[in-house]
Amino acid sequence: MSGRALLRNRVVCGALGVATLLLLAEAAGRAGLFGQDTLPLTSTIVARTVELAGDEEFLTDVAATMTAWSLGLLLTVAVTVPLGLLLGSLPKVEATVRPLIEFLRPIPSVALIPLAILLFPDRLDLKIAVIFYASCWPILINTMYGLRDVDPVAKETLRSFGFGPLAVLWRVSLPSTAPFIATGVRLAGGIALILAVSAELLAGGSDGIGAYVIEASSSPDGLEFIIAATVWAGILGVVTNSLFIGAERRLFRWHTARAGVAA
Amino acid sequence: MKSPAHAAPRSTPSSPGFLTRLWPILLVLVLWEVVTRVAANGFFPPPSTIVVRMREMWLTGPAAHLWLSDAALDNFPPSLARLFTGWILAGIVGVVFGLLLGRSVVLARFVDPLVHFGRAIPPPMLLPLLIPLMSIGTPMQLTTIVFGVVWPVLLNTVEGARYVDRQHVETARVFGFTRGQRLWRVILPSATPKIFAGLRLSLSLALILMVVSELVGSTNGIGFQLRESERAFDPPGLWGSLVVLGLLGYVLNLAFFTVERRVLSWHRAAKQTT
Amino acid sequence: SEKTTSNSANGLEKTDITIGMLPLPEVAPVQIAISRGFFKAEGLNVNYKLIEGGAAALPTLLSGGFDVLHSNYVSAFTAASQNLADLKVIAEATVATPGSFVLLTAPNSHVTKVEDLKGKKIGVNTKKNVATLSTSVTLKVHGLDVTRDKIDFIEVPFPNMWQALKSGQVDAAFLPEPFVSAAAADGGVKLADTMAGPTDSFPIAGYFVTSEFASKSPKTLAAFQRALLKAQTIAANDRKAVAEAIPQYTKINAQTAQIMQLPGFPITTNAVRLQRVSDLMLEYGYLTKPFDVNSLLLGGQK
Amino acid sequence: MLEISNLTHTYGSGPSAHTALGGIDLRVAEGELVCIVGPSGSGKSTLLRSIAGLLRPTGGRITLDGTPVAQIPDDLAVVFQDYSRSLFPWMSVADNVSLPLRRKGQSRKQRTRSAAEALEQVGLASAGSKYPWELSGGMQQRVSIARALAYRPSLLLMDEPFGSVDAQTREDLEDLTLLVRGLHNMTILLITHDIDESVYVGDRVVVLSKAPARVVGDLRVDLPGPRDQINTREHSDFVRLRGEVGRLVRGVRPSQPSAL
Amino acid sequence: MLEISNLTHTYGSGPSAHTALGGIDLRVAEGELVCIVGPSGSGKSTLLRSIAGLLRPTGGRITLDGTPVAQIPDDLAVVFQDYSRSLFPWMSVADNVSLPLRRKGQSRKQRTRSAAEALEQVGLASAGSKYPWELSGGMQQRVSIARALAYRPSLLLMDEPFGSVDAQTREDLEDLTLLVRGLHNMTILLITHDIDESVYVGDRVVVLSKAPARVVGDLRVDLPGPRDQINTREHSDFVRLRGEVGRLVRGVRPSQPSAL
Ligand SMILES: Nc1ncnc2c1ncn2[C@@H]1O[C@H](COP(=O)(O)OP(=O)(O)OP(=O)(O)O)[C@@H](O)[C@H]1O
Ligand SMILES: Nc1ncnc2c1ncn2[C@@H]1O[C@H](COP(=O)(O)OP(=O)(O)OP(=O)(O)O)[C@@H](O)[C@H]1O
Ligand SMILES: [Mg+2]
Ligand SMILES: [Mg+2]
Repeated sequence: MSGRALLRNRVVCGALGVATLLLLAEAAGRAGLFGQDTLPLTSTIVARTVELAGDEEFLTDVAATMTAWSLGLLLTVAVTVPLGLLLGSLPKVEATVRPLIEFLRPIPSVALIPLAILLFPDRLDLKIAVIFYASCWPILINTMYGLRDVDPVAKETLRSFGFGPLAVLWRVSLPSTAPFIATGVRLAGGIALILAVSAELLAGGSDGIGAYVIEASSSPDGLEFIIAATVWAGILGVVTNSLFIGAERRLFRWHTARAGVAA
Repeated sequence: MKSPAHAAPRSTPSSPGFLTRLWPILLVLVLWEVVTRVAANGFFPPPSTIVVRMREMWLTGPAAHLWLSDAALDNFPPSLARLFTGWILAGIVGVVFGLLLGRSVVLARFVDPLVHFGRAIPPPMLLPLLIPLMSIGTPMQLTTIVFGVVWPVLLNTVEGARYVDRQHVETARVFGFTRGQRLWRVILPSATPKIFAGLRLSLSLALILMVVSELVGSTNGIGFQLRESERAFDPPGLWGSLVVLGLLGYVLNLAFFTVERRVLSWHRAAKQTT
Repeated sequence: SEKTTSNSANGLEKTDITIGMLPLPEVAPVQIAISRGFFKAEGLNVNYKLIEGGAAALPTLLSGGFDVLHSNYVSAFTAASQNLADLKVIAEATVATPGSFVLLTAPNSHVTKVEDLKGKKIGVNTKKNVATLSTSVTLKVHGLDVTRDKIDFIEVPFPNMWQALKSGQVDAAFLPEPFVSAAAADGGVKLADTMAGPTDSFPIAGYFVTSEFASKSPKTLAAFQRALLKAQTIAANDRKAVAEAIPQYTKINAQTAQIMQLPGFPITTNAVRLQRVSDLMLEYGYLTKPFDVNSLLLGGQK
Repeated sequence: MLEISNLTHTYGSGPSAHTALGGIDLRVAEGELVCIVGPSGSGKSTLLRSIAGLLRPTGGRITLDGTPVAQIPDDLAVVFQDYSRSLFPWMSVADNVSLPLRRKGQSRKQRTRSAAEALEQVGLASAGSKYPWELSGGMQQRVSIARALAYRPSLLLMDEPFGSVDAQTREDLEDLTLLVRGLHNMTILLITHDIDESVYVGDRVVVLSKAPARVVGDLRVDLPGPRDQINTREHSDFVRLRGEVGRLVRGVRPSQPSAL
Repeated sequence: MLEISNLTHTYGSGPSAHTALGGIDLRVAEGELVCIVGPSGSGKSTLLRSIAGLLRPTGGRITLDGTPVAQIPDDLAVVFQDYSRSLFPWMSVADNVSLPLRRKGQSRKQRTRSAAEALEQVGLASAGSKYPWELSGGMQQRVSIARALAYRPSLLLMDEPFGSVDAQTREDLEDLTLLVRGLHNMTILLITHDIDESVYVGDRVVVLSKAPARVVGDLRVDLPGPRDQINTREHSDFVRLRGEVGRLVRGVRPSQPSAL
């Protein structure tokens, strides 16, 4: 492969980026830049991270977290996208419920977890509930903002052919907003992962990466394991994100083609 | 960016329509009161109890302090300072890097995995990394906030900067706009609607992260108080903090909304169908 | 834990029991009882779930997610005294032994005696629990008062505490075993044993159920208590058994488990001892009115 | 029958207000093809959008077959001046054309056939599977014409529909419009800047003044027989009418008595 | 001096590939105004975009004053066919026109004046403070012409620049283009569908074939003196040339020897 071809390969480039960061962190660690040698060396963490990949107990935990993640995100998308479309296309309704939305949005889901436990004794339900609560906002907001961006001429075209508001919504507003909704879903995906782990961590008594961290925190040398588990949370984030990106690229070719992507 | 003077907002927060729009909140309050009274669960106190507790906690001070109690004066200002500093920092970082990544495909290829890696790390789990790197207190809290809220701005800015109408980009190139002009005059304005969506999301997130950052290793703040109420098994106090967060979020969003309407008035008018 | 077989062999109301517990050495008897089949022998199928803190896990007990909860007394008494939770203590988990909960400083700290802590920051894992209470007591013994002398408690998770100490972000830290041994091995300096004087042999944590559970499933409860007591007795007398059990439910390695200072495993539930906790809580403002621990005891007044 | 009386429209309010329509009166009989010409920025598109119900005019009345136009009239098609933005980039060209036919209750097969036919008529037989952004400007314009014609509306509004195609194609499209109109008895309003075209295609030519627009001329085009690009354009009446329209547009003869 | 030799361009690849340019050869001298006519979808805009450096053609060479065009040439202005999307909706019309002038190192005052002057020249003196979306189609098109003319580029590319304005305005804009060209010695390539216009405005008319586009005609327009809408158009040479271009476009006389 020539240098140019290498530059065009996202995987190679991404790996190079990660490797650079790791090397820098290792060097900084060895040089003692991270204060009183309190932080495990990058190489130690990498070793732990690799070790975890073969740890059956941990893999079960990952599976538990990802189950909650996918169910939670699915529910969020299924409920929020239609809701966002509704609110975005009915300004009066939106104005009515906006105070409520704006009031609920900043209430930290982390603080709600102890209360949510009382309502959702089952851990999976609990995780799905807090995921929903936290990750519906990016989808909702992006859907509503995206709807405002729809070309009015496109909407008028369909209206003039006698299509009703619903058809316009379905055939023009939704497809033309879709790329932006997808960004919202991608954001929500990250948040959902965070909430799944946080719920496991704070509510305890569960399976998942968060539960693994609780166990690791029982030991003075648990820190390495905690960081390694955190790294895995990040890796899962990268993997899920690239799945989303792949899907978006396939679905929204028209979007890329019409835009002047990078000068 | 200039905003057209004649495209004034249709209804400002002070217009009478604003008050009438608050009825859903009243409705919810009444429902809440009824349901909690019927359920009679100590963890879910009725709003009336919460209000009394809130008064007791925060509004028992002297008139000279606007009746704010010491607890309020000790906890609210530092929280707000953290919130705004964190949000503004995150906004700047998000927009700057978003524009960079949005316009440079090669750079984006290198950094993408790192960005999404960072995005997936739960901010509470950052702690073990942050404690040795910086001192507990404001620097760590700011880092937590910035780290937690930068992503919506970053991702939306990338999106907005990457997908600028081809015709606009080509026009700018043909007329020999300098890099700076292209960025400042074309890409940024055309991305603003999306950037604003990101900023709006991150404003509420900043409030949340402010709380998260105050849960551990802090000595004051709304999150600190929330944690204290939680530890002391004081549900009305806990709910009081939640209500304050909600109110704060509501007010902040209102202010943000007003600014946004001004900045984006071109957008609204240009995309209006009659 | 949903499955209830009311007509099983021993007439147990419920055979599947879930216990929520912290991954601490003091719950080793639960692991012992499971490994050695004590619960099985009583017809019980016991599962444990690890929790992060007693306060945060209490709602799960109340909502039925757990049948039994391992919690520190300070948190449980606070909740019970406010009528937020109707609880019963079914067994004591641990009482403090000398050296198991220690105030620690970094190697070259300016703080060399407790008196130096005036205006300083002390790291604890959770506020308003046994850590802050016993530290306050210790401070008072040395003539300091938390409020008057502007001493701040700061929440830092145990695994991060040593980092926080070394980087000077807290001036002293409240640490339990095995964190004390690990820190000491790395040069940590013991400032004071928090479990001395007024807090000598201080009860730390117990096993709780809801009153509702206690009244509905008395036989199950009795069976559980019998099995646990058996394990508790072994733990109290056989250090090796405990050291073997610990690595099975924590990330503490076998080596550490063998050398660490073990907590005390009481085999009776002592109301007088528990009332001491309640009284100290009142004295230090954790409770607003006196709280009688008898209401928490099985068969005690409600 | 389309009746417009004293239609006025003002954009905005206050000092920046702009009156686009200054009182338009117009009657269009069923099956008639009326061409509208007038200076750029006079208010032609505004008029069209009012008739289409896309814009609520600030004054006056529009009735269609006796009922006032408040909503978008049924069985209407519009070719927008901004054709490129009126095509949906996420659909193929064929889908763009066949989408409105769903409203006509046509089966999928019928729709595909109608779309293919219409695309062929505008000379885009092979472009059906492409996306709008893969087409040239003129091709996009033709797609939007094909979409409107395939729909066979009873009222067709066209805003400079042939502005981006070459002379030859333009003539073909003019003839196509006449043909389809004849077959399906549509009422057509066509805005154009080409005076020859307005006379060639129209049954009537309506000339609007500068903003605020008023009708300054309304000429009946009485050309014989089926129109034909070569013979009609050489007809003496054609030459006369075209001169007349030209003079009206140029404002050589300002507001005529026929205006009101 | 602009030289294009054997320029080819194919969109896409594989079975759906489409060859738009099939080997174009063209030379344009400095200060010349060349009109390009050709059927819709032939590849005119593709050619223009290649010259502007916005598109990397798949084959052939374009040189400007001897140096190959790889980047966007300096001192270039383009009037895009899709004018409405080439104006920035977040800026007032005056700002849209004056923004490119920053590059010319003009002071703010100068820029404001140049923009106002150019807007006046295209008949939009009073529209400066409006936003593009408040203008009619023809007005938007004129804004984009004003922007290009105010810029005074040495190379000006115009893609159907007068397609959306009325006959009168169109003539005015044609004359304006000729005037500005004369004053500032620009080289202009102008794509048009109006054959009369191509002959009236151009020093040369280049006719392209259907896709894949080739040059099928290249006529020098030798009309006397300063051109004038009435006299020039009545000149016998004008009538002859216009007929000739017309025949070429209609393909009556297929590929001429002059083609290569
Ligand atoms: N982005 C693209 N992808 C694929 N094909 C394209 C693309 N752009 C143009 N084409 C094709 O290239 C051919 C020439 O297009 P071009 O826009 O150059 O035509 P044109 O001569 O400008 O036509 P018009 O007069 O209609 O504007 C057309 O057949 C068109 O379908
Ligand atoms: N959304 C709007 N807001 C404000 N003014 C507008 C708006 N749309 C159109 N106008 C104004 O109304 C007048 C008429 O516009 P219209 O689009 O109807 O003209 P037109 O006759 O179609 O012109 P053209 O032939 O150039 O398309 C113009 O002066 C224009 O500036
Ligand atoms: Mg118009
Ligand atoms: Mg073109």
